[in-house]
Amino acid sequence: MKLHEYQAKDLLEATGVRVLKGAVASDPAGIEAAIATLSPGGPWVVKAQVHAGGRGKAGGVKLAKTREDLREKARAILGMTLVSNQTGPQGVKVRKILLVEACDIAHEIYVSILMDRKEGRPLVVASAEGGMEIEELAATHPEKILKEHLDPLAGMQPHQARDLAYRLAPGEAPDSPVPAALAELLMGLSRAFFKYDASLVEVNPLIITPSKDVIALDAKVALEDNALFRHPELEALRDVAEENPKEVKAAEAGLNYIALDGNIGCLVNGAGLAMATMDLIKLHGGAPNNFLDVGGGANKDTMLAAFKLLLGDPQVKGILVNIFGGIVRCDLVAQGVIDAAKEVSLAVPMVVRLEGTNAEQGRALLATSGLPITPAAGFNEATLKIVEAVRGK
Amino acid sequence: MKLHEYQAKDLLEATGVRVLKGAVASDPAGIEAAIATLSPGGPWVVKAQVHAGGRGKAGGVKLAKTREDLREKARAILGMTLVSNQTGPQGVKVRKILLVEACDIAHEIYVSILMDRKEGRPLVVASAEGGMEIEELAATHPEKILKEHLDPLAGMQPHQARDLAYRLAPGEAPDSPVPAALAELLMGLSRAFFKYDASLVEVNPLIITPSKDVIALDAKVALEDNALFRHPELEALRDVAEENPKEVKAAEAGLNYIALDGNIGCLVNGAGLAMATMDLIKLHGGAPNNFLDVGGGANKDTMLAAFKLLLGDPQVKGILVNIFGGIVRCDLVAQGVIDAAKEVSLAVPMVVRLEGTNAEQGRALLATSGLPITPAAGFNEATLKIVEAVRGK
Amino acid sequence: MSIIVNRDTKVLCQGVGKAGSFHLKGCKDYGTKMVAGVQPKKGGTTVEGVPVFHTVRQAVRATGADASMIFVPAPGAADAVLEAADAGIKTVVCITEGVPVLDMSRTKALLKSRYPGVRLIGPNCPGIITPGECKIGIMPGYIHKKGRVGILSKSGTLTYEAVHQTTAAGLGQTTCVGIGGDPILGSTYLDLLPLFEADPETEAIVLIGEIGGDAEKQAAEYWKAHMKKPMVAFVAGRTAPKGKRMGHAGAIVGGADDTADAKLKMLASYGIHAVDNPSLIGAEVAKVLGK
Amino acid sequence: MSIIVNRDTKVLCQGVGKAGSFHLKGCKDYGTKMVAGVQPKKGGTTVEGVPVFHTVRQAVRATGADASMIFVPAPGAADAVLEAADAGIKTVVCITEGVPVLDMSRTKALLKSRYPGVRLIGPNCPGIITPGECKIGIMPGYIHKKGRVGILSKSGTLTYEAVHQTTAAGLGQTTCVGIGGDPILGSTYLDLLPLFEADPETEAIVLIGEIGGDAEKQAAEYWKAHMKKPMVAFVAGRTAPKGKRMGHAGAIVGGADDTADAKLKMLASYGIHAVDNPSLIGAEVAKVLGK
Repeated sequence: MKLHEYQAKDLLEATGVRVLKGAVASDPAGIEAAIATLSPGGPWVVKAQVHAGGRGKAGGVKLAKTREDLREKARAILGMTLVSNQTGPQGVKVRKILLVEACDIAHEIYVSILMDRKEGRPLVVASAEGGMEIEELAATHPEKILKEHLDPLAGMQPHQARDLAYRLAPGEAPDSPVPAALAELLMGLSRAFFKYDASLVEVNPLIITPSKDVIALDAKVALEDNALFRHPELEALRDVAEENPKEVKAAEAGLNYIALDGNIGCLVNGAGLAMATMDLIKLHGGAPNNFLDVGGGANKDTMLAAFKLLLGDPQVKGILVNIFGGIVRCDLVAQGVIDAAKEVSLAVPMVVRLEGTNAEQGRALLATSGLPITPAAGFNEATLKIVEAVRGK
Repeated sequence: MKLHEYQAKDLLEATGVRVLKGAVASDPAGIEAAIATLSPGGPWVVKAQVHAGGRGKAGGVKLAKTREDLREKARAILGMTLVSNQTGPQGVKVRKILLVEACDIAHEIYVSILMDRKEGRPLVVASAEGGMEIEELAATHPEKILKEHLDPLAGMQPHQARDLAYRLAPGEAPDSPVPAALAELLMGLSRAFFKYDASLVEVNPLIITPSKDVIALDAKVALEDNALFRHPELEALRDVAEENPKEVKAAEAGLNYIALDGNIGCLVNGAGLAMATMDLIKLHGGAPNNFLDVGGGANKDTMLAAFKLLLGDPQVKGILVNIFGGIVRCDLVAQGVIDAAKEVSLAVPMVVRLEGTNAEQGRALLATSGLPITPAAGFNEATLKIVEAVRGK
Repeated sequence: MSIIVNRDTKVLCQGVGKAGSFHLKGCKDYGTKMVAGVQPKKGGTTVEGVPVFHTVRQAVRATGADASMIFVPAPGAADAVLEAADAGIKTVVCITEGVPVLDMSRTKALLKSRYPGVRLIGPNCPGIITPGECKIGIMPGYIHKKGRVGILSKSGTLTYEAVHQTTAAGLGQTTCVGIGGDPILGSTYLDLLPLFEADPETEAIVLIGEIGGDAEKQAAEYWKAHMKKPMVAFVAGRTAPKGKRMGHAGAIVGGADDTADAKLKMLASYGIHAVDNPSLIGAEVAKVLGK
Repeated sequence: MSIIVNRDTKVLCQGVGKAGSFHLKGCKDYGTKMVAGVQPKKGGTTVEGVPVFHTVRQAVRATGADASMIFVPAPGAADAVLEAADAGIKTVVCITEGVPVLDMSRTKALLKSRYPGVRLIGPNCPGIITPGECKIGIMPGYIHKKGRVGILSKSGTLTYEAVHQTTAAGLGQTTCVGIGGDPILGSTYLDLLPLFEADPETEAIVLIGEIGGDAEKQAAEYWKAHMKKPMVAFVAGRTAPKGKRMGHAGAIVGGADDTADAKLKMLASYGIHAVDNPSLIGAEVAKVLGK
């Protein structure tokens, strides 16, 4: 679950990370209220609150030097359609903005904590050269990226924080307060990572001001969905407006669904088989409309919800059902397909491949259903048939 | 640092342990106020709040069935001198009492958590046969003692708590709420052990009531002195009235001192050498008055404080100073001895043994000081001389 | 021969709620020695003819179980793994999906430091099966056939495809292990490849990967350096967009090298038989084995 | 010969405040290769002619130090141990007293799981010395003499007694290790006895124990089972009352077997030369070695 910058800052502040919180606005009245809470002397920064990254280059972050300037820029950004390299060409609408006092910057640092799956331990990734995109830096100057693993039971140790701090702020005078403050901030990031079951905690830039303050100027936090049961209070931070509406709808129906750009709707059991089905469609020249794993509990209700989702999408020109019955019985799946297809009135070609437990019975049911369903014996044949059926549509 | 039962219960309650807190009183008015907070229907229990154990057999715990009975017993116990197998023959004065509602008991369990120094990990020691003294049970029925180590980084795991719970309450029906409640209570004890840096958390008895409630009926918590810096708020729980006044005085002067029964005052640097000096005194037929380690920073002030402490004790009939100068310079120690001896007027024989760094100079200083100090060249000789000097006194 | 489990493996099932007892029965019907169920508050009862205990320790003491199949819901799954390890179980198969990543990170650290002899498979996996001998998991037993191929996979139903295809090709399987689709797994390809290499009956290995992580690259490097048996591989997720989680918690495209295409190319470059059509896995193995 | 430290050991000192720099100088003056000091905010300065670094990693990179002497105050001492281990230091000697027991419990667990090759001595110990070669600690160097006896002790000044006595007896020492007086120690008798047994120049071992714990019993069992060299032992605390902590955090009489008398009897029963007079340690060793 992704969070907005202002939400992330709230969470980080609670674990001892120094942030500039500012004020959030989601409508013109909110802008006025927010401005009233800020210090009267500028400059200030207006920051679009969207889940997609790359908002700076996309015009979602602006500096304002006067109150009037601030008001204008806030109004301009709020409601704009922001198109960045992470939003796709359609962009995203800015529904919330953060107004915050600007800050003089002497030095910018990059820090993130995420899970290193290879080692099975959390990993701090950091660079003394913050502000820029870390992927770019990693590609061009890998030696400038610091990596430090954390023990999952013990968390970040003070010596790790100290060591990172001295490496991330190497030019400080011996008596500078910066390394100690930076180490404490890093400890706070680590506490946040563990406390909230985060999948990502990222601060870019983490800044040192000319007056030697150490501040998390931006903040990105993503929470692990699987651990949200431990943090029911964080569920309220979910902003469904930022998510794909089809995916939100699918999630409400308990479906594991990801929207894609193609025209072949896919309905598969199992994530790996679902991906392989999409891959095979593409291999045969088609384009999958979606990833959809109906899981091990495929029944009439799931089928119905899945069909409604796929058929409600004008992009879908054909549907491929690919079920390898293990626990799932194919005859029950077939019945689910038949019942659902009757209820939603099937207007596009549908290919169904059933394999595994009770596949014969399932195929027989479909064959005698009178529905315009094309059966397929194998995985390959099924994808070929559906690609053929939607070709030119 | 030992805590009283009522303090321990406050701490345990905060980590989710179910306790019966009752009300504390330290004077007659307090007794009335405490009674007013209790439920009107008895019975109740009056419990002496002293750091020494064995108070039940010593008459420090009484059941009262009527209000008048409660008042009488509270008044009788408050102020009494309680003599148990842990107080010594002089006993301890009861300065505080706890008044608490009595509870029907179906089953009594013993549980404690302490550090297993051999394994370097915390250890749960428990028995389904609580209420009695655990040392006795351990001696007579070792098979009835359960032991479960805890990982110091991960703490008690739920499965450990479940396993212990089923073993400690074996007779419960399958749907009984007791094992789950007991497991949760055990988790709470573990949280307390780690949260407060306890050296001991002990509940005896932990009870199951006829109505299947699981309650820590008594509670003992000792905190690790070395970790109190992490818990400044717990320092307020210290009850110096319960400690040996000489030891309190010594601690205030920064001395590492333990009062004993003999008549030879010992002043030594280093804990091991201090113990060995006491041992050697005893081996030669004498009786040490104290353990006193002046540590590596033995200087005039320490010496003065130490001499004052020893000479202020009418039991002390002679003093042995045994210093092995390593970091400590013997000439400085000798000067400290001389200065201190002059200030406090030495009225009992004193033997001084100096060895190690600058020992020659130190001995010379003492020899020319004019003070009635008997020098000794070796460890053995020194103890022989002081034992001889106090013999018959 | 086989790896990890065989006809002598004595299995208990942790979590005998609806799913747990259903699959306990499935494994038992397949012929697996299912000796116990474990669930607090159900001790003393029986499920599918198998005695149930409150704790794994009790179950192990009473039955001598040496493997466990875990269906405990996600919040308690990591604890169930540790309970099994602590009770002396040597092979722990965690079927549960949705286990928090930090739980697994901590559990792996504890397994490593306290229970180094324990092999955890999963979580979020279909389990492990040695055809005709022992099935611990949710896979449909009947598609398997005792034979010559070892199968190692991150995916569930896609594994069934590979099994189905190798059975249809008349090859059969020695042992099939679904290692699971989570970011942190109890056993990785690297942990299991040496076992297949050492197993005299395994003649070829099928490796089924996914986008996400670099486990496939590690496997390829290991294969190149230490293995002689041929390997056929497929990697799912060529069409997966960057940054989207494809069902499995671990199936998410990371950096530039982390696409399915890049992984397939990488595998091929090591000399592994990488197929881009998942319906041709069985045929490729048959070809490789000269059948 | 010697154990653990010798003339080639390169030592850094963590914590160069008043005590740290005083003893850094003491060790340097003794002839120890003191190569660095470590203290945040003091990097770039020098102490007693030795360069100081902010972190142990920096110090190790610059100087190649392979041992550390820790004077960091108790609240940060455990972290300092882990910092040294993490930076690749193999011998960590923690002089600091008053380290919380839970800190040590956690630190030992982390050392075992993450840094198994690291040897920690202490905390709350005088340190380790190989006479004439390397002194890491606070012991008075001049009382030591290169020789034939290995000394292993929970106590500080009592160790000096044993050293003094063996030096006076003309025996000298190979290496003397103060393992410390805390309940949880980085190295126990058991960890070090095998090193003395293997050291060709060590002819006899002096073991100085204390009330508290059963480390002496473990040592006796190990000695009986695995060692050929004679051992002379003393246990302090015969006069210690039950339940009172005698200066050292670990020196507290526990159960019935935990008195000094009981320990001395136990040691003697194993065939160890247990003396009840601490002034006769040197004489006993001389007798045992037939001198």
